[in-house]
Amino acid sequence: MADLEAFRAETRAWLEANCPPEMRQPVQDESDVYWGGRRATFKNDAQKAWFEACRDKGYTVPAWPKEYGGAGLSPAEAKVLREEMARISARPPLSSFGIWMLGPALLHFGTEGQKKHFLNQIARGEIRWCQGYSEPGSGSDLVSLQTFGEDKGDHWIVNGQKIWTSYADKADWIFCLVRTDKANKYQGITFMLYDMETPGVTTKPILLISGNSPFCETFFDDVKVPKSYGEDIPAQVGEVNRGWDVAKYLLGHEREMISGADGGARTSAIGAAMKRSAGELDPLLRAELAMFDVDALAYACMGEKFLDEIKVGKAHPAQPNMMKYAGTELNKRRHELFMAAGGSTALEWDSEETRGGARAREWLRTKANSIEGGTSEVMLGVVAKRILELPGA
Amino acid sequence: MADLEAFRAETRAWLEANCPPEMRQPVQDESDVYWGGRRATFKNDAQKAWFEACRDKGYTVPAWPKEYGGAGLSPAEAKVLREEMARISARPPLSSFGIWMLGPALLHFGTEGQKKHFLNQIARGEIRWCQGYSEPGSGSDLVSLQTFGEDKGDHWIVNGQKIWTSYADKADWIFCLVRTDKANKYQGITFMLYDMETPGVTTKPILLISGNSPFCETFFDDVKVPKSYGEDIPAQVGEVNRGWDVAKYLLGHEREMISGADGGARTSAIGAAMKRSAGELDPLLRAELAMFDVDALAYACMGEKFLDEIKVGKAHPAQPNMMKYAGTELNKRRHELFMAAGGSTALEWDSEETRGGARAREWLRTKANSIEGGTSEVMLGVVAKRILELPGA
Amino acid sequence: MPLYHTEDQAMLAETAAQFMGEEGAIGKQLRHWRDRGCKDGFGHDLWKQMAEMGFTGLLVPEADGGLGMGHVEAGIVLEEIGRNLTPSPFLTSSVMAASALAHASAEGKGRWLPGLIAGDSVFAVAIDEGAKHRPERIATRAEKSGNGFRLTGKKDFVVHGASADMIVVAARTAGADDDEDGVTLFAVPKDAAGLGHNSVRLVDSSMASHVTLDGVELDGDAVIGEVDGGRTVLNKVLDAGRVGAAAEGIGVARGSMDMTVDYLKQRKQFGKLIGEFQALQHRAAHLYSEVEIARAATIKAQQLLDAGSEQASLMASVAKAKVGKAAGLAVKEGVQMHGGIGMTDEYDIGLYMKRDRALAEFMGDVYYHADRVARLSGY
Amino acid sequence: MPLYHTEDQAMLAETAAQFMGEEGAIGKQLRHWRDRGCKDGFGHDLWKQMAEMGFTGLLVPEADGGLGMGHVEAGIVLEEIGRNLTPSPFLTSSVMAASALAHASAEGKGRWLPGLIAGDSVFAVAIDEGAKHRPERIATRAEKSGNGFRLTGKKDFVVHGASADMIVVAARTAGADDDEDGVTLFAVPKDAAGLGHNSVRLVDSSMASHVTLDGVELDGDAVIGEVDGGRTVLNKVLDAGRVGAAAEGIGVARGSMDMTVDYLKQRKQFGKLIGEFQALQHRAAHLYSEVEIARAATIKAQQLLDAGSEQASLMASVAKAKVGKAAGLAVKEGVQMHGGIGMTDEYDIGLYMKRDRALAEFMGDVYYHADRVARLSGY
Repeated sequence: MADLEAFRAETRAWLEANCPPEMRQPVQDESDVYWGGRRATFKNDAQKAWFEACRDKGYTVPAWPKEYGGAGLSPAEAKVLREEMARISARPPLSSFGIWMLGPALLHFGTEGQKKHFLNQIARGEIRWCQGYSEPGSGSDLVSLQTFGEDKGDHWIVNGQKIWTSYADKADWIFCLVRTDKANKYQGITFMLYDMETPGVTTKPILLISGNSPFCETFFDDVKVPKSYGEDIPAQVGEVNRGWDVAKYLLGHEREMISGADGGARTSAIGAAMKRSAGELDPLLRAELAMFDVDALAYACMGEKFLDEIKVGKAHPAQPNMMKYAGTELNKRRHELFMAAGGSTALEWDSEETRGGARAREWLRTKANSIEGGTSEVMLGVVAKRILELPGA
Repeated sequence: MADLEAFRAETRAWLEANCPPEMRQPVQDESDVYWGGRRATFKNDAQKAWFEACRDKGYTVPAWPKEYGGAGLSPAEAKVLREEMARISARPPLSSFGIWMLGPALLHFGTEGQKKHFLNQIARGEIRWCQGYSEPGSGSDLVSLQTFGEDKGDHWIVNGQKIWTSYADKADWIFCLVRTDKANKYQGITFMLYDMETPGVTTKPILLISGNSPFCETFFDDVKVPKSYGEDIPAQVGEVNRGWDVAKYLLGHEREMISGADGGARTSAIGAAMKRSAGELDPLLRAELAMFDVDALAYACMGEKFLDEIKVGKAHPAQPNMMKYAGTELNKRRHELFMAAGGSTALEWDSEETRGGARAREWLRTKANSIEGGTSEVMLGVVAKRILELPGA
Repeated sequence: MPLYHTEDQAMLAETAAQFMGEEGAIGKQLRHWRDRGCKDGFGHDLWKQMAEMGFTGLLVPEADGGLGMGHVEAGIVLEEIGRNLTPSPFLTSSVMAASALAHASAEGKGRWLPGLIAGDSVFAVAIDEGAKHRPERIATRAEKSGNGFRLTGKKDFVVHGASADMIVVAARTAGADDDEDGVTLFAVPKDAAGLGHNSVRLVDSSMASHVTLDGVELDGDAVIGEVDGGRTVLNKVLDAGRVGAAAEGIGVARGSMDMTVDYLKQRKQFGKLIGEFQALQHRAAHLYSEVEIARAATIKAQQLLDAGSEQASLMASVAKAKVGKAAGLAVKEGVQMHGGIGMTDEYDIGLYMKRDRALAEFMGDVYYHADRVARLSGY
Repeated sequence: MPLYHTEDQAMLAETAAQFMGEEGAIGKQLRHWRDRGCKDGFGHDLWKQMAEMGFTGLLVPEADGGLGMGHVEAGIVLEEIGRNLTPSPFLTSSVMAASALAHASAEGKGRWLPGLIAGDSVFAVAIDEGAKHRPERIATRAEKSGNGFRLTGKKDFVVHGASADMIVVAARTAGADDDEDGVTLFAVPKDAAGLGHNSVRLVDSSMASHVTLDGVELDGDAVIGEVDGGRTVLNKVLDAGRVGAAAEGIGVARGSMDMTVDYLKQRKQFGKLIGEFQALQHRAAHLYSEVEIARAATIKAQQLLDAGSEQASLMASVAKAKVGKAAGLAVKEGVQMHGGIGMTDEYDIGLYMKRDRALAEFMGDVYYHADRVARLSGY
């Protein structure tokens, strides 16, 4: 405990010295987020300085081992760092699917060579990754994916199409689920890593109802993927044909993330904020806000309990599915209420007063919460089967 | 129109002369309801006089043809009679599953001999009927029923067990679904009529959570059912082995009845009544009442539309299923709100102030609404399949 | 009156369905004007065509050159508008402004109705002040000035405001902001000095104005109905607008539901049509039930309005609230059941969600109207 | 503090589960006493056994002869009480009255605590006046009278009132009915002259009293806490009662859910186990989610109470409201999914519905507490 307090003091001093004042404000829009990668540019000097300080300290991925580019912090230390960063509203120095998704997979399934090579690249923000999972015909039924990698000895030739590849048009490399055995549904998928500049890879942004387009369609036309990138650096994570295990592992991570269980910040009633911004509330809107706040404050407790239990291995392995279901449904409801409280002003789509219709666009964006990373229907099915142990499909 | 007004005047005069003042008050409890039958007794002279006047006028079943014991009224005239009875709060002279269930089946499927014989008995309140449909293993999946009637030439020998036979312990005869062909699921059921005093028939009341026991288990142990009760009076309605058609037809009737679409009276907001009885309402209870009243007032419109459409054959044949679903779910919610508005007083189970816990018992009773006559789940399935034409089971 | 359409009404429904399905189709109208960033948010050609169909003057009495039909008929047109998300000034002009102009002087009618009937003019209604619908409170002032009045104030959510040739404005000629009495309706022409617009595009690509009335001078004959007694006419305009918005909302709900049910019959996952999954079947059936009930309430409200019943205003709120619930459910289930593609701009289902949101807010949302049902019922 | 049970707490849970599952089982207690028309609605033998287990004095400080545990531990016992529908005076005596007596004088503690700890005495709490829980308003009067006070008024929904050796009564010693200040708590012994009971059986077979205080004369040492300053203690009693009722409600919810999920695995219809039907699977999974969330909120509220946090009272209302929703859903789904047999008295699932109804009402229902969450949050 004394050590932790010393660490806290040290961290506070380091942040004081290294986090520029401009980086101590909430993110306003996409341009405030630094994603790294080959084509990355910094918005301003402060963003650059903050990123580089963190990178050099291992604080882009504080809990990863030092040899992979992290700071090797213990869970308790990492928590202190998070708290101290939250205290001064410090922005994340680097956002990346490499950190959130590929990293955990490599830490769990990767070879030593892969970890050294790829994790350091991720930690240093050198390579921006995207995820190639869904296909037009394979949404909830992900395992039915058709993108095929033909075995050509020392390489595969990959053909097919992915959809919902976030920022594929901005990414350098992809981690991609590719069928390598057509005879075997679950054990015929390989989790491959390859460069998006490989000939035959093309991307096309998807315009969403919110007016934004963070997602792409990605096409593979005779893409040549080498089987190895050097000694002990195979091109696939886990074994060939066992990529489904990796994907399932990562879906668990993704569900935790999307559930907002780690948010922590959402622990105060929204009704009060709505009243401040909307003036007097209609009595029935007030009632709906109150009912929502009961659910939201209770869910915040559940999030805390879930994280506490995960830490000590007490959570049911399928609990993230429950959290994802409940958290995303709640978030959709929250934004319905924001819209109701905002009235006709909230309907504005591109006026300056509404920062370009921010509230409406965010409302529409939340509708994807219960679809991406496993639909609510899939989550409920998993809970029914794995937790309640109900029979049948 | 002039004829109708003449009929109204005539009806009003007749009611004035024949409906005793005691019969012009809402039914307070079961003892106020006259069910007829061999063992029937009247609660008082007024009940007897009112029943006999109606019976002699054909007003126990006003819309049935005169030769079957009715008054042969046209739909418009029957409506006038209903309105005039409602105007003075006249009680129904006779309540009977014969009128509500068996009668419509006989009118549709019966032979001339059956109609003359059984409908007149029903209209005159001579025989009290009960319904033998469900079995312990066959609830929603009614067609899987096992009670078997072995063909013995001029009679069947029936063995098996029924459940949820309303008032079986008080009934004289039963209309009963009996399997007569084990090889044929749908076309192996016969809709039989027989006397509850036949040797081998026993009944046992089922105590409900409301504390009442209107239902029985009914057992058949080598019950001998003759195939005919006289010339043109077969013991079954419809053809042998085609009883499922009759049952389906009747289920439609039952669903209309349970849906409350014919209620008509429930067209005013319950919130106002709750405020009168409960004093000031908590703001959130008021909100729930308002949301309920929106749904209930809208449903009353739907009930009106449904009946209008039925009259001219415009309603989808599966629409009663939708009405039954929506109406019963609404009624359960209504009673939840009655309980909430009533607070701790509504919890009382046998105090005098609460007329023996009437509100709580009625609340519990409504929980069966969405089970009896086809569960909500079955109703939704029928709507999905027959109206929305969704694929699969 | 039975709660289904007469033969004449059924024929009108068929005509309206065909017209909106062809001329008012999403690709032809909504997407067309949206993708061009059209400043009106709708096409004047279609409005003219709607006049040729006789829709524009549907509620105008025959004596005034219209068809003399009722709210049931207007609702039939609106349901098809909703189903096709057809952008047009029908609701604000042919339903709401027409309901106001029924109380105008002969001179006012003569000035405005021919343009409405011909589809040459567009009308808007300015009631709301602030982001939420609270017509019980009118703060915009109209002070006597010479022969006429001088209007000062701000109005919000004036749909089609900047495109309108005339705006019906509710202002206060007497009393305090919250008074029932003292309200007067004015016909404010587009070229009135002091009339300003901040026109904004809404989520559904329709255009609405924040209107400023900066000492707008009007003649006495701009008054619609009685001076200080405008609340009666205003309530009729509100009821007409609410029931009209409910009818359009039913069209949105049914369009969304039909598209979704079709999708359930086409999309395969896990080796089955997703419409075979029982959980989705039950949800679709529940949705059907809600939409049918909301539609019954809407038709009932139309009939009561046409009959001049005392119950009409209560039922208008029931219908608006119930449609708010049912259509909201229809678009939410629609997007969710479409899965990922439901989130893309390329598919139409998201457009239903956007239109529903704007319609739900217009003339009072489900919370406002459920509360009003309670107040009118005495609790 | 992590939001799961410590090892000690897990052991207590196991003990409590075993004890209630055996000694407190539905057949052995609830049905037994109900079918006999027992005037207490619970068994004194079991209460004595609970004392032997150490449950009765669980919240009483060690210095006063109790175990000095907290609301988390009390909640553990209550959850098992709820799961087994065990009738007992634990909530009113060991949780609520004990919370009040913590503020009693040494004399008061000496008089009442030994009987509580030994399971020899039963306690009740009289707060509500009228059919709904509105403790902000206390009209029962306590007037100075000699050395002591004279109480006049009526109290309702006093659970176990007629069985109680002492009733904690909230009365007004100053101010108007709706005043925050001026409330005083009194320990009213069962034999006090002027104390009357109209004891009624409730839907869940528990007994509650309409209590009349007809000039009940009490000594000054009957006061618990400060004269006129009783609101602070009352609020603690309320918070303890609400969080306790929430914990018991979670037990009811989980008991009902487990029984229902078991049934889904046994009952066949249409040639399948009904638990194979996807619509029921999704509803069961949703129910699980709601119950888990409600349980997390309840444990959080217990921890905050034990920590003396300022947030405890808000979270008590969150927990009570959320459990009200979740347990209400659990029993409704339970009865519906059981189908016809769920309606019979023979099956236990209906008993869960009845107990839930009474618990939902006790110490404020979901509407009261959601409203309180809004008020405490400033809207």
